[in-house]
Amino acid sequence: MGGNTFMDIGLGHYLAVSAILFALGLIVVMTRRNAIGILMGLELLLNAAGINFVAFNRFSAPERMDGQIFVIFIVILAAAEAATALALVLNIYHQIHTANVDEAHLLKQ
Amino acid sequence: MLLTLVTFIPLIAALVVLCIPKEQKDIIKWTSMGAAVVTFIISCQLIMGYRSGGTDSVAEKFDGQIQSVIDDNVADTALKASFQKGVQAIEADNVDDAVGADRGPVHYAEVAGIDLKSLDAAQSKAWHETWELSMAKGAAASEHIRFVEFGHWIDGFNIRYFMGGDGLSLPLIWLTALLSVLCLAYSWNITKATKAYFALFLILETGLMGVFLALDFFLFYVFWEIVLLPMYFLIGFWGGPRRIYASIKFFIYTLVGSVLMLICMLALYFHNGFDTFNILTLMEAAPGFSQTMQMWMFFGLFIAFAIKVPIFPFHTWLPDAHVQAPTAASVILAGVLLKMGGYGIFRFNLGLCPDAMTGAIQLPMWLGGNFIMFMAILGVINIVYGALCAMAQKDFKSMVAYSSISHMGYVLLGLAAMTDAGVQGAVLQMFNHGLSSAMMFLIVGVIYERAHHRNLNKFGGIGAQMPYYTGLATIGFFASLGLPGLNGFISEALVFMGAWNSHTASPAVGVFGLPTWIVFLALPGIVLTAAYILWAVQRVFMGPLKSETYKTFKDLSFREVFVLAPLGLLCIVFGVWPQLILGFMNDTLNTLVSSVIAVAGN
Amino acid sequence: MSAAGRGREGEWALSFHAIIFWALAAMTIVPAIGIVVSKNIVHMAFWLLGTLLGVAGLYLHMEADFLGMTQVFVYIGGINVLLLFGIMLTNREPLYVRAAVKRPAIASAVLLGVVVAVGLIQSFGATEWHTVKDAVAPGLADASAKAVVNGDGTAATLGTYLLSDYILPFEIVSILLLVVLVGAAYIARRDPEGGSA
Amino acid sequence: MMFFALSKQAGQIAVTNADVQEKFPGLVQEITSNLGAFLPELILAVGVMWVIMADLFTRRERSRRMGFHAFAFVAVALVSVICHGFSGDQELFRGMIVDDGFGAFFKVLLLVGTLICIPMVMMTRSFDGRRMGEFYGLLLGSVLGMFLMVTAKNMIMFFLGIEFASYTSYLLTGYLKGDRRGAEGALKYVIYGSVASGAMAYGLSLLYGLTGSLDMADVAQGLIVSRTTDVTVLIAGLLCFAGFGYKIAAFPMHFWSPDVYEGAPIPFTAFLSVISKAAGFAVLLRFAEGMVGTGNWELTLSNGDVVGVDWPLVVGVISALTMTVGNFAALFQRNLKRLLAYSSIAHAGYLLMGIAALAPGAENAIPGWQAILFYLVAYLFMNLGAFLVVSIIAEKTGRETLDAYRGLGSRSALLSVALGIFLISLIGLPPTGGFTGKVQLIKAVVDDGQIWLALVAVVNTVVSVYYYARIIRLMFLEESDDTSKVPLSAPVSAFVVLMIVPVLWLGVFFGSTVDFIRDLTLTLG
Repeated sequence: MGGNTFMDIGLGHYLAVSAILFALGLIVVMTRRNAIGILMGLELLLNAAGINFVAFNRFSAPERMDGQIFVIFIVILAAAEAATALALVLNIYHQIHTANVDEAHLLKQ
Repeated sequence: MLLTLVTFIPLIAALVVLCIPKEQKDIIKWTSMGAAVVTFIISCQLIMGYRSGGTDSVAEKFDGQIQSVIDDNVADTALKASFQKGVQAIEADNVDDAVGADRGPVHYAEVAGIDLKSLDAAQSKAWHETWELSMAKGAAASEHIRFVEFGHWIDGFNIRYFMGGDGLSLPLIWLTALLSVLCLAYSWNITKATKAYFALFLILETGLMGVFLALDFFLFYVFWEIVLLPMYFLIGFWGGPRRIYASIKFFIYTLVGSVLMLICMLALYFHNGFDTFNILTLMEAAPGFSQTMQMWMFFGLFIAFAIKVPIFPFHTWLPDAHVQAPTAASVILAGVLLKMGGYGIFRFNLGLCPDAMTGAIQLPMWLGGNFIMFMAILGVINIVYGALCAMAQKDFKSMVAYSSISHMGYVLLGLAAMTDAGVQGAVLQMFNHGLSSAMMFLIVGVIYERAHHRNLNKFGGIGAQMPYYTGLATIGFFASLGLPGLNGFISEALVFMGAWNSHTASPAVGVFGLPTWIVFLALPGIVLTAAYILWAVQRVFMGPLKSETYKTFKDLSFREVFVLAPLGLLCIVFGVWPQLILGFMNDTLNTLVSSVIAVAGN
Repeated sequence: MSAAGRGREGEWALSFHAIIFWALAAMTIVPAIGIVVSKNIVHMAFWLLGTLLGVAGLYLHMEADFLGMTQVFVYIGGINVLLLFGIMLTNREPLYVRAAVKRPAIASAVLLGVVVAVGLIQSFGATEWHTVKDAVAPGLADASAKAVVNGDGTAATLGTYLLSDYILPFEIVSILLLVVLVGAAYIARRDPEGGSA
Repeated sequence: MMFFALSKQAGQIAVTNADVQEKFPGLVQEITSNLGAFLPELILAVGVMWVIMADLFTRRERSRRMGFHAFAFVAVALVSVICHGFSGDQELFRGMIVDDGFGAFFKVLLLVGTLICIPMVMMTRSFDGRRMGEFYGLLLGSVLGMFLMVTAKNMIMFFLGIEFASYTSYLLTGYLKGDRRGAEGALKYVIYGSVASGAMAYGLSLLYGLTGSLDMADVAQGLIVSRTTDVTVLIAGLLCFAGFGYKIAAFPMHFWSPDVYEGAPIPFTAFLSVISKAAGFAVLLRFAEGMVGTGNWELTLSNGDVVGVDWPLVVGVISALTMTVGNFAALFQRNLKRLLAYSSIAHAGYLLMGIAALAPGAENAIPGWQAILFYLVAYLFMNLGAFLVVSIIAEKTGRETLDAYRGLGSRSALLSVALGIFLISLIGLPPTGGFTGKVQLIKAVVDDGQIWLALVAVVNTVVSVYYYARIIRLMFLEESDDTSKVPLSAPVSAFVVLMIVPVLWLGVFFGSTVDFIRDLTLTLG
């Protein structure tokens, strides 16, 4: 293969995308104070992991489809997680009318 | 069986006491007293039995144990013979005082031609136990350990129920039993939570007995920690106004020491793959420990025990604890708890770090250059600093507390001398201090109960008002001062003789000898002690009555005489006839010293 | 079909393949940056939509067609909509995401993000992965490529996996969904016993 | 093209049983035969559905009776685990989970803990008048998830088990809907927990890429064989640790636990601090052992260079930080629940020492994981015992602050002595299980040559004395204005006594437990 980084799309490229996505997810998680905003950052993290799994499945271990199976479970679990988190967000919203994590400061005293 | 009884009778009594309804105060007190008296009687029996008992019976006990271990686990006759061969090899080395060589189980397996890998689990456990017991047997014979009790406890970690008494521990056992009886008698008028008080006191006694008798390091540690909690509660609940601060300080200081000890214990367990907590076995193997190992071991154990003794600069918990503790707790604290530290230094630092005790391990100059100097300097600081502090106190009880610090310095100095006289003096000093300091604290307690203050400057003229009290108190004070004819004199004199001779006696056998100037540095301690004690006697007993209220003071009650008189009597008896107790300890201590010297000779 | 382009007219297929990848990568990352910089939470949700679509495209690009569709249906149709519901239910005030953290904190987060991204890419580049295949040519061992080439799609193969090797997680996840949804419904329900009790 | 393929497959998406049978002959029989070893999980799964369904047919006032149902299911599951025994050594469901002594041990631990927590829930008045079907459904579901955690062999099962246990825990934390602290704790828990699991998913993906497999045995093998560069292995390990560390509340993933512990209902706080933590340690142990192979911490290259990450040091540092942070934070707490939360962070730190000493240096030494298992048993009883007393006091006085304990010694001898024993055990003093457990952990690190870590643990123990002893001091040494006796019913007293017995038993006769743990089989990933 040639050494053309722009043309020879391989594992490294997908990993780079996932790494950037992961980093962006981390930034969102760290800068947002709104619970739903943080959840969005989380979705970025999970998608980064998903890209990794599929890319590794295709380039590193293509004999089986383990990586893709993992992604299916990640997606299902993400759905359950979103449902859980939203239920708890609604729960707190009923009481103090905010979804901002830092305004829920009763515990910090 | 005697040792188990002497240790656990108080605990059982404590459990019984807990089951008695708390309104039945008399029953509680008499049950506790009964248990303490029984314990004391058994401890007397131990003392008498020790002098008449032969060494052979212990050897037979070990032999029987070894035989049964082999018989139970090894069926194959050839293997059995190899085991026996191993036992013989170990014993031969024990008699020869072979040192330095590898004395681990693996080495002897090679000697006896046992292939450790071919043994099954039970057999290799049996071999380990055989090795452990054979090694212990050597130490038990030479240290004159008697009344050995051996049982299995946690086999997974080779933790045994292993108890025994020797010339070092049995006097302290007797002292503990005696002081327990006296303290319980003194505590007769405790009204606050009587049941809990007596139960805790009995648990404390069990812990103390166990500490002095345990020959398994793990067992020792467990008892050591058991002592901690009852004392914490005794100070914290029944103490003076600042009791909570004092009790927490006592608790935390002591715990720091004991966790350090825990690490040393575990390190010892793993050293060379010995995998044993048996103190005697470790003592037999100790000459083979590397110097680095011994150095760290010495530091760790020394700090652990130094906190308990207490040795400068770890002493600050003691005045607080003493001043706040109720009188009986002070008595036990000064009389016995401090001796736990001294006992630990003798049993572990001396027994397990022989190279440190010969001065062979180099230390930085600011630490004295070697461990002997290190200990001697700390001892001198204790003696002089403790005496100076005592002199500065206005509070009667804190004066006595600081005098304890001063007196325990002699123990360290005597040990550092590493001569027969010095070491005997040191142990005797522990015993004597147990008597005299107990007496002093009781004396303070008696006057405090009447005057409700302890300010030395406010007393005066008590002598005429309370003649019996004054008479007994004077004995205690003078014993503490070291007046010839009373017990304190003998031990201090022995310590000084030992330290003085150290530079001539020790180098001949390869042990570092103390320079004479150390003795000169310590001598002011005697003068200072005389000064603060005489000054205190003068301020309390002489002169005119300082307050009208003192006129109402009654002389000693029968109960107080019962508590103080035996102590006074013993101070005189051991002052006149020190051989009574010295003859008892000589063999053990001389062997301890000579076994260390044997290392130096190698 | 990009994989089929191997060998025949390699140049063209290669560049086509690459162009699609770069387009999808941009489609993934640019909206993700949008999420980071956006001040309005509704905007964030729509930016997220873009990222999710981009990831779905990347899945398809890697011949994971079933996953791509799952991503579209579940993530975009389900989770993202759920998040929007959440936003609508909990934001009566203007829909701004307060940047409650102080500016230095944001700066350090961004800095950390850059460090993480660069560090990850660096170390990934230096890593010897399991058995790295040719970029463009997965070869016949590739289960999913095979499925796609045969015209079956990956769904059937994945289904077989789920009902054989992965039957346990497959069954467990159904219990999980049951329990979690029942619990979530309980928590979210505003009934007399909860609320202002 | 792809889209063509997709449209075509729409018609074929159904996979029939016959298809499976054809492609995997004997699969049905294989899976059926595995069900025997899977019985406890099945019982729990049935229990989950039973309590939810049965609650629908129960009047609200009687809903608390669901506790008996849940208790019965857990008890039956416990019996079935014990009947199955601890000598299993096989893979189940095509390598998804394993059936081994290690797993069975943890199952027993989890079930016993749950058996203790359920009566605590039933004693708690703040649950009165609520629907409890969902609560017990979530609780049993959480235990089921932890079962999968402790037996997982495939990374999918790791992930699924952790997520299952986590989601149910989030919901249970916020179960008291009217309680604002609970709602906030739950929100923090779910938000940061999800982030941690997202990071873990990323870490797992890297492991998959490094080794090409999801099976832990292959992963372990692959890491040793492929000798990959250190940095990615380190990154993968740390990311996975983010997930596990969150579960066990290890530094720096501990920040959630005080808020969550304080916000959750007390019985569930107890559940989280002990049972959830135990499951987390099971995963961490399996993962740590699996990831590096048995004791193979360093990878030796063919030219003799030793490369690799010094995992013992990494874990050791985390352990030291965790215990230090937990202890120092606990010093300043006035709410006992919060104090116990911080102290449980510290205990996670002590337990991590065992992970740092996983590869023992000397012969005959107990490996770190055995020390961890023992400590977890002791910790189960002492911490649940402490929470039991806290819960009783909170029920009787309505307070969780330290003030409620002033003079307790004279108000209830049993409760104060019991709490005293639990606290002494938590400090690690003989003759209690906490002491023997801590000795084993310290022994493991000393044996491994990490004396510094042992010293840190020792210093921490001393620090912890200060705040534990403060409670003891308040109870016994100080007097309160309120001298009314705390009334205790006979069953509650018996319950408290029942918790003291194992704590003391483990302190004096711990040999049999140690031997039992030593004989456990660990089918490694």
